[in-house]
Amino acid sequence: MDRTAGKVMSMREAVAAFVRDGDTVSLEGFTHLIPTAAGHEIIRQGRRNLTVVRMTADIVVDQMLAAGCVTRLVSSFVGNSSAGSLGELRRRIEHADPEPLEFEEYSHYGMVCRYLAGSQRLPFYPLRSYAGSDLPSVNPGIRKVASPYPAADGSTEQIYVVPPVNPDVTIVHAQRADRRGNTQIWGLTGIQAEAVYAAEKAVVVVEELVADEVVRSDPNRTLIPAHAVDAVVVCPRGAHPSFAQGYYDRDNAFYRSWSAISKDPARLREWLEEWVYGTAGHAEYVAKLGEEFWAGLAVGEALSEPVNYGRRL
Amino acid sequence: MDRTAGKVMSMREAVAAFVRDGDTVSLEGFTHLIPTAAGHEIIRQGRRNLTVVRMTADIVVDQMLAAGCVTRLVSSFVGNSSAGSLGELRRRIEHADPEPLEFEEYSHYGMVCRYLAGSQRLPFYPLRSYAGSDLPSVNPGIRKVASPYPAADGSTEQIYVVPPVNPDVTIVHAQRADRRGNTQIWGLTGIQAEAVYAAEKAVVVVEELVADEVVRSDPNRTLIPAHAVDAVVVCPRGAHPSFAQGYYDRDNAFYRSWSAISKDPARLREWLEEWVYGTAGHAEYVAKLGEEFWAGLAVGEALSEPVNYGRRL
Amino acid sequence: MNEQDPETTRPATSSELLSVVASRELAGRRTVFAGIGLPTLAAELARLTVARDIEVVYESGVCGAHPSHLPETIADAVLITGAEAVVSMPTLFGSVLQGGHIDVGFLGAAQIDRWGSLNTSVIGDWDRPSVRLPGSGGAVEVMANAREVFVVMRRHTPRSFADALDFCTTPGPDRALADGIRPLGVGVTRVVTELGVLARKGVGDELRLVAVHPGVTVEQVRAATGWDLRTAASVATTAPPTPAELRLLRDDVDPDRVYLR
Amino acid sequence: MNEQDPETTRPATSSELLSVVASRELAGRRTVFAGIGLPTLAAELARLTVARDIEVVYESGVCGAHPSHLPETIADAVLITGAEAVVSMPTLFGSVLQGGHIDVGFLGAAQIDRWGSLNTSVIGDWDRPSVRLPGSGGAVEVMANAREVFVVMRRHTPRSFADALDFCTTPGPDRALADGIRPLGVGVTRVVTELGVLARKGVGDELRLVAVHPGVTVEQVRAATGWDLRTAASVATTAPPTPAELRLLRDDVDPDRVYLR
Repeated sequence: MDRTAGKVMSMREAVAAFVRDGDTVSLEGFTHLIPTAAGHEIIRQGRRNLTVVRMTADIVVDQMLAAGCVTRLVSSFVGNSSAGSLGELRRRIEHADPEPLEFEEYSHYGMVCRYLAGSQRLPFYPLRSYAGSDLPSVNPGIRKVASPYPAADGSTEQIYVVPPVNPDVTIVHAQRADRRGNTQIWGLTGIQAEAVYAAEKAVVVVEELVADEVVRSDPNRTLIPAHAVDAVVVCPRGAHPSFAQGYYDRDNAFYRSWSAISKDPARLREWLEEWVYGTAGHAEYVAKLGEEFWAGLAVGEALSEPVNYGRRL
Repeated sequence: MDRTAGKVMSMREAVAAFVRDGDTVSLEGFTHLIPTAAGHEIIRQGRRNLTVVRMTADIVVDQMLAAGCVTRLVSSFVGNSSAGSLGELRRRIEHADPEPLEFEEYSHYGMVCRYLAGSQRLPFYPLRSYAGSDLPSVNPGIRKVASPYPAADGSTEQIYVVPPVNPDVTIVHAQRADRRGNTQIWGLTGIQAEAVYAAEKAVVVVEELVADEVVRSDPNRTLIPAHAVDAVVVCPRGAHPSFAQGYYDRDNAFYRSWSAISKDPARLREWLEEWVYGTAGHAEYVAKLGEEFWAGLAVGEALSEPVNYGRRL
Repeated sequence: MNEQDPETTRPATSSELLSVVASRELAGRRTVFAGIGLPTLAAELARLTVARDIEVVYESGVCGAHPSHLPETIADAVLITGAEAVVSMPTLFGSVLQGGHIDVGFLGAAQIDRWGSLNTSVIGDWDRPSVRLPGSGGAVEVMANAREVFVVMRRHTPRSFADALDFCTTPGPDRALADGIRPLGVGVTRVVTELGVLARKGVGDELRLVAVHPGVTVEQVRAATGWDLRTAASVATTAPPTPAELRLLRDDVDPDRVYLR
Repeated sequence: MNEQDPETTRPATSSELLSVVASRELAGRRTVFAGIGLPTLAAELARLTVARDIEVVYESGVCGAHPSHLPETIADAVLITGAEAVVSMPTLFGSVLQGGHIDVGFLGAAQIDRWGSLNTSVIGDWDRPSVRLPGSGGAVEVMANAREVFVVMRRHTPRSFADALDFCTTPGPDRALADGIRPLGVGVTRVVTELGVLARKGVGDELRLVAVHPGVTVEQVRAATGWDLRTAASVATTAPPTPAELRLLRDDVDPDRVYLR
């Protein structure tokens, strides 16, 4: 069986093949490597009734909400980083405007543990969070288990647990992959590997498709091995307005502008029309931003010192 | 507070300071980077009544057993890799000769999960192993927990769990660290990071102490951050007869010879006299093996391609 | 900029005062879990003054940050390049934080109560809130696992220092114990506000006023607090930022005045 | 060495036959979890014949191995250099194996029973065994989580093909179900021995003889088995290694005859 057959595809093909109406879709990337271009393609293709799972529900989630793709959100932080509010999300939750949003609220480590349970095919994952919190009272997914090992004082110890999450599809952005899907990420690596392993299907969007030899020169850098990946999409600058370590910096100005854009539904609609519906795909979005713009996000060089893996003589 | 103060020390100092009679000592390294030199120094300093925790109890454990350091062993594989038997271990278990050995038997993932629970301060860790095995009948540490989430068919799902292990001290070998203890490992990374995090104290033995800048040029390679490390010992070739990826190869001939050496208690005693008690430390052991010997284990170059971490312009 | 520059001789702003006061509290600590904003300023200033080799840990996975520029987020690229270690989220939350390696965690909140429990989820009812806030992030975990927690609050009002939280996102240890679970740390020990400093020793203890900033009275602070705020036997007056502290903060830590608004 | 070399024209040894037979079973598989020894030979030969792009995974953490030399251990340095991925032990056992990504796992054993349960712990009583064996390693996990398991046994004797195991280290799914837990895979589906091939479909099914090697009779295999071995409706005779298979095995896979003893 050829493990490379048909894995490399366009974003349009990948979203068409792997994201269906009603799916549970995980989009991960903790500030770094946010799969924005994939979110935009989901909007273009008009997916509906999605459950979106994302630790830090930020701009791309607000955009997907505004485009009417999402009925349910599972998250541990719903805010525009440290730069302001998510207008559409707040309207949906505070006023059910234009419709309610089902919201499942966790803490960050609760989400991490849900992905760990999902990736390891466990029925639950224990964590030392939530004792005394109101979160379990609004989230029936957060439960308690008694340890079968007595505590030091002989008592029975209780610990909170969270259930696994197994998305229908996980989409992550990464710096590079080979044609088989061996994916290398550096800088902040977040929860991407676990989110991929937890999913039925996984799409990896990369800045660069590289030769097998590049990946194989540093196998420890491969955080997502080929066997976990169903599609590889080459999409340079697909993480904008977030950043890709060593490729381009974060567009902080856009983050700061989002509060005002998203506060006004008409303005948000215009933004989607111009930048998502009005572009055929991410290459057009990138071109529309212009070379001068991208020059402003360019980064210099800080190369890792190579290590020797050795070769038998 | 100066995080570097006094962390870099000799093997003699580190073992004297951090390994006490009666301690639970974890020595990890899965075939790769086995902390042999540390085991030898524990033998030289005559530690007694140790509980040794090691997934693959192999030659260094057989040597520590023969030297009378160990009363209890916690392991998931007690064999000389694929190269033969451990004579002393078999005498201890099969014939209580010269004295019994308490033995706690797990599977590999059972041990991994014990370290995960230990490092994450969890009362237990669930895993999909042991159903139908005789291991729980001889190991009361392996228990069951009921999931608080009903299975798909509405039934209550049972899952096996293992308890945390929290060694008094964990000793691991690594390729390099900086003076603060930020430790970089490549090639097989095994369970070293979790074993360190699970321990009260941690000693990292390295092939090389490197400048802060070397470590900081590739922060993703730091698998054990400074805050988890109490001592850094520089001990080149301290993993022999195992290997250090990119530094020296495995001494397969020695592995093959160990069956015959360890089968005969007198011969095993002679080996310890000559190579452990008869050497003041690992530098002498290395010198005694000779330059020609080490040339036979030399490896060639296979450098990782550098990645760009980027620099703000 | 040099010492003669008017920038470095004008009096401290409220942000500067908060940053300086928080930075001093880091003396003698080995690890600090810093959030973005004033906690970042405090941690970076401490690295230049009272805690020169402190390991600054960020929720994003950075351990031992040595940023070339002041980070704008907890995941800023400048925190990664040149860091001592960058770890995955399971390692950061599981081994580093839950494993017990953080001496001091910094948190902020929309509301805090006298026991140091925090609300960052909603104003109003959770089901249909009047304001939806970001939620926990990692705050639940920082509170449960850091040895102690410092809170920095720009605004000191009866609504933010609440007699009863609208929602308890992040419980202090007193609430955790009532739920039958003992957390690792003692919860909030210091709250630095625009008016002064509140302190709390640990389980069973409530926040008390221990210092007021220059020009602020005890009564002002009590009036701005939503519960009957106790005061320490003797309430100190905060020592104002020294010229050296201000110079470092303004010239080296945040020369672009990203947070020093 | 070339085709005329006597090395490549002499008949297959037992090790070679076992390796070739096992390699053929890998046709169409995407991932194989290989142990050291004959499973390594089988996996590497399959990469040159029936499963050219199969991902070979090793217990040590190597995924997609492309070794320059035949590995002497599952952690041999030559497996790491040039591999597609090298992952930590928690990832290997947790996400890769328990996560359900292994199509075929290879295992060996001192004893196997008719249901494909294995003993690698002790001969005799566990408390004071006559022979202490290495134990599980990752065998418990491979059996519970790989879609199916192939077993290679050099020795086919009534003691090793046991009516009752001295100790069940690694249970097949029938035993797991009796303990109330359903494993992911179907357990052992193929056992390749020096005498022939036994097969089993899944839960509730016991191992049956499906093929004998050239020159071996059904009765010989039954006599060498510790239980009343059932046979398939028609027992095939193993197709002997082709010259091409033997040439690849001898010249390319194991030229130093590390395992081809």
